[in-house]
Amino acid sequence: MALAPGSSKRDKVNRPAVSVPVEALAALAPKLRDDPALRFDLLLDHTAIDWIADGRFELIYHLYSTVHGHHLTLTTSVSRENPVVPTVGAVWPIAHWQEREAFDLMGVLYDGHADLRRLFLEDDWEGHPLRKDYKDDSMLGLPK
Amino acid sequence: MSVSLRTLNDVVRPPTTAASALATQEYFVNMGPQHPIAHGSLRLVLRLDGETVKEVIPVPGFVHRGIEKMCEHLGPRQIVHLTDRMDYLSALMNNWALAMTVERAAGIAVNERIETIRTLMAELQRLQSHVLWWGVLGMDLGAFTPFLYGFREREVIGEIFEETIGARLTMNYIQPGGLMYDIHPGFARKVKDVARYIRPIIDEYDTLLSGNVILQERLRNIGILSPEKAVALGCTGPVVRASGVPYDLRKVEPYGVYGKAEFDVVVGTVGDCWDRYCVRMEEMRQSLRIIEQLIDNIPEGPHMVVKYGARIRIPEGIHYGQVETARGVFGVTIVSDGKGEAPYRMHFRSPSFNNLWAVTALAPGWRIADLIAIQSSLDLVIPDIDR
Amino acid sequence: MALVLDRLPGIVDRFPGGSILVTSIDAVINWSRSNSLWPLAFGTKCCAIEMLMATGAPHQDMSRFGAEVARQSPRQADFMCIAGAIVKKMAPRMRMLYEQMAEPRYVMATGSCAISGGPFMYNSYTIVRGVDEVVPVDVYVPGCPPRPEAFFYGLMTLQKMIRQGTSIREPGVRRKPVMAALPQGITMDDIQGEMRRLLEADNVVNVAEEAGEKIWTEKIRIWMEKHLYKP
Amino acid sequence: MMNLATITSPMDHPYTTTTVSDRAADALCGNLLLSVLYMVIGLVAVAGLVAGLGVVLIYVERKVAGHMQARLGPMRVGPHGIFQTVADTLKLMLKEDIIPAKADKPMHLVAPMLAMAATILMLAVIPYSNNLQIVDLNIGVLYVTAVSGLGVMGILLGGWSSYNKWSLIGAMRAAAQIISYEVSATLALLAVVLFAGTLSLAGIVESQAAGWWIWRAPVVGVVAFLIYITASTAEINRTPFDIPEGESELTAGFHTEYSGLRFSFFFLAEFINMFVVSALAATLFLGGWMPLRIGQFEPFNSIMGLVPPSIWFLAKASLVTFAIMWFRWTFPRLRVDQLMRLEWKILLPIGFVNLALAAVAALFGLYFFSGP
Repeated sequence: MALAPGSSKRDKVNRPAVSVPVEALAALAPKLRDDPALRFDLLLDHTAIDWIADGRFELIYHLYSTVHGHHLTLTTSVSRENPVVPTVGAVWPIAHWQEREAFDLMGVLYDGHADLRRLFLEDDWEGHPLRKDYKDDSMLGLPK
Repeated sequence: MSVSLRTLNDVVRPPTTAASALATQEYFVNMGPQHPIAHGSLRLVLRLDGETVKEVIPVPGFVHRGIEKMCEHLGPRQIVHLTDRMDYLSALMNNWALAMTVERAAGIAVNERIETIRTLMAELQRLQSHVLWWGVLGMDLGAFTPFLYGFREREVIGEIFEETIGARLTMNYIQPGGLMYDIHPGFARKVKDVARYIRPIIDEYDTLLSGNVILQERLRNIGILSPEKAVALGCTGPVVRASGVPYDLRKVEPYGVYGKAEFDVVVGTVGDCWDRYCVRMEEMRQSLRIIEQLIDNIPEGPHMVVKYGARIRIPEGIHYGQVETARGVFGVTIVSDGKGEAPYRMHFRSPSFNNLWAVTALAPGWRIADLIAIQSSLDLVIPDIDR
Repeated sequence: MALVLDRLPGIVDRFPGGSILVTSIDAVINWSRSNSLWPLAFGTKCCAIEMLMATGAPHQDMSRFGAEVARQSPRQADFMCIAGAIVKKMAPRMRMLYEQMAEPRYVMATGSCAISGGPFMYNSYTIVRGVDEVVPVDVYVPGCPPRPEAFFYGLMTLQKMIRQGTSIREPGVRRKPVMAALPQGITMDDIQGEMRRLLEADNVVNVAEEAGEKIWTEKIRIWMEKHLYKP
Repeated sequence: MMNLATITSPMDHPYTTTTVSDRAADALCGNLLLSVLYMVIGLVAVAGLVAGLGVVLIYVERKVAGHMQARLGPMRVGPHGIFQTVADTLKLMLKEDIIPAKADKPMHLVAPMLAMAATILMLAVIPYSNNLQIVDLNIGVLYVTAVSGLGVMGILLGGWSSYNKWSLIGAMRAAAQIISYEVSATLALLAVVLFAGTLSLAGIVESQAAGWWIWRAPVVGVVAFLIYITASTAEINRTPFDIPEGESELTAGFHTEYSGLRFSFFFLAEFINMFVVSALAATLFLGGWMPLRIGQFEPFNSIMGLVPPSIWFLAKASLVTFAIMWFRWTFPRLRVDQLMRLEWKILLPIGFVNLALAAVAALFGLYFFSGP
């Protein structure tokens, strides 16, 4: 908590979880990795949730320390209108591709990402399919 | 703010002309999506200088079916069958990851019998997956015969699944709250027979392929992945263990009945392709060890603790669960808004997706043939990358 | 070689008894073609393990049929075994591979993903619901994934079809597809028609409306036109 | 046929090689019609031999592979699938022949012919039996090494003209590999030439009447044989040296863009090359059509002499062919730089030393069964 001002405990997560403001993320990430007491060196997973009712994206970083063997779930929120987040690719290189996936499917923009392009879909795909308001004529709903 | 979007065309720049008469010109080559090394459909754009690989640009997505979107419309029981179709070689372990996460979220306590059978099945599948990997590695390196030998043993293990589950590949067996079917009375005897059969077979594999000079030349000191790099690149499973990081969920945070079984975490020392090969070979033996310990004392009890067809409500919040599949950590993130059965958002952390990117760090500087060895030693399943 | 054969009936039919010659040559040609089916392994997903690998393995042994010579180059393959889901990104590539194959070429769609989209039919934004919207399919082998036995039944159905058919075909003209695991004579059209009738009769769902007047077919067509590589 | 026991000296040797070309030449002096007949017979025989050999070898390869891999191999077409390759050949002949739009058309058409021609030309000089040889050149060994180099032209042209990067990589690999390994193969052949004192293949076979060079020449014979087998396995692109068409790396290598008949030419050439290599190994090291003889142990020798020479030749060639097939289904593939290292740093030095030793041995007559 002391590492990032404005952070708070994220409730309703089945693991230790902290919610930080998006501005603090870039400074916090290297500390999480390098602090001798923390040493979160493995970014297990990164993804985004589209809370369309609140008008925000919630980003999740599942961290793990292979040194100490503890977990942390880091979350942060950005607005849906301007979803720009600093990249953590410099701290955890795997974030490079996990962020590309989140960009491709959710449309989160990563500031400072060197190679931000579509990962799974074609470059000329329209829209970001995992957003809740995504519409595609070729999608077929389940029959009632 | 400096967010610049790029396309593949920006990355694959046309080759520049040679700087001098003696310099060689680089060129781009597409490996895949339909290429024998792809093991499915993965596209690797290679920047080559003669035979030497300068850069690898993986382009996944040729089997991206949008499973995560589909999950937002399905209940937990229905999602189980989609997890089969990601890493189909670890189908049971994927089932388990989802079942475990749902159970922990919904507060369902499963009995010892279910956990033991799950563990047994998972280990059998790990064995099957590694056997298949061994064969495919042989084929990738040009020895076709190991491929067929590997499949011979895969069928032997597959018979157990067929008898118990009825499916050969997509199992849909481990359900939230228990198992689809109970095991049959001859299960224990059958598994013991297979374990007794497989053990000398793994030694036979060693004599057939491991001792071969050409194989060792092709694998030793190729694609060395240091422990720091492996962790930074998010590698898990045998890949990170071969680099010397003893990160095995079965030991680190035991689930199922792994806590009761005695087995060793196999770690490598160098982190090259040969270590990844040896780690998997030894893991087969460790899997056999676990199976042999557990098979004799499967406790009694029902095979399903939740009434079949009952709705499983996942409480509001973010639920994360993970298991160790044959390829690494398979994580499930269920985001529930507390309304209805279908999750609000579902995300899978697939081991192949995270292991794939090691290729971009390992292959540059090596030859095309080494790229094949490196990719084969990572043991990728493409639908697991694409989801 | 193929060029000469295409003109063969025109020359021979003028002579009395010419058809006997053509039929007996046909028999030999069909025998050779049906017994030498080299697959182009087009595996994308789980079916690839069962269809292209397990069938070649000792337990099932595809080599008994002479079909173990899996070619990686489409130029040398005889039939394309589509094993697994085809998504929009893959569809143009698959079409291209099909067009690179040399005549006579056959297509076998194995697994429900290839036949109809299978488990990914609904709510998927990338799936191609049936590869027959992209390439003409000769044999369908249903299953998820089909057992190797089903694959062999499909292979033998293909052999039977080749033997019954004439080797001299109009380009672009295809037989009605045959479902491998169904009795002879029942085609996909029958099944689709029956499904449509059933669903409409039950009034559970209006298929045409639900499917947006088959809008995805049109979508795929547009997608293919946009993305297919044209030399 | 005379009894072998009556041989007294190499001079009144019972085997007199009369080649097909000799007979044709003889006939040409006398009867024109007869000479034409001989030529037609020769042509038909070569065509039949090539087609038959290819079909049989491919069938055998698939069966051998099948049984080594715990399966059966072709079973459906004819009893035990013996007509499988017939069906394959027919089908390949009737398949559409595609020339890629951007391919270099003339070269694309010529390449498979060239590969095939090189192979067929090699068949001409092999002595199949004491009285069956197409032509007995007095520079037979030189001819073989020269003509086998033609095959690489076909591969190089095929890969170059296909307008496909994988084909080109495959062709470049093939060129580098074949040219390198030809050196070692030739060095191994030279050791035998030193002992036999002739370049004629028939002459080399006859020089082995007292014992095959593989063991008659002390140690150097075995070494030369091993070098020859290794180098020629590389020359014909078989596993573990099949990098030019390594399936998991280059899709199909230099013949990626070939279909139908032209592909079958490459396919056939590979298999007949395998036979040619085996036949040459049998001719040069294993006594060709000479029966197995043990020094002066006459009872044994006379029993061995009852077996017809052509059977001896076939048996030896088949044995070597089987060994090469065995390699294929056992070994992984070498990497391209390892391949070059094996040739230039291991095989070539050994080859040179071996040749020098062979020269010494031949000079001082240091070989077993030096003849009565």
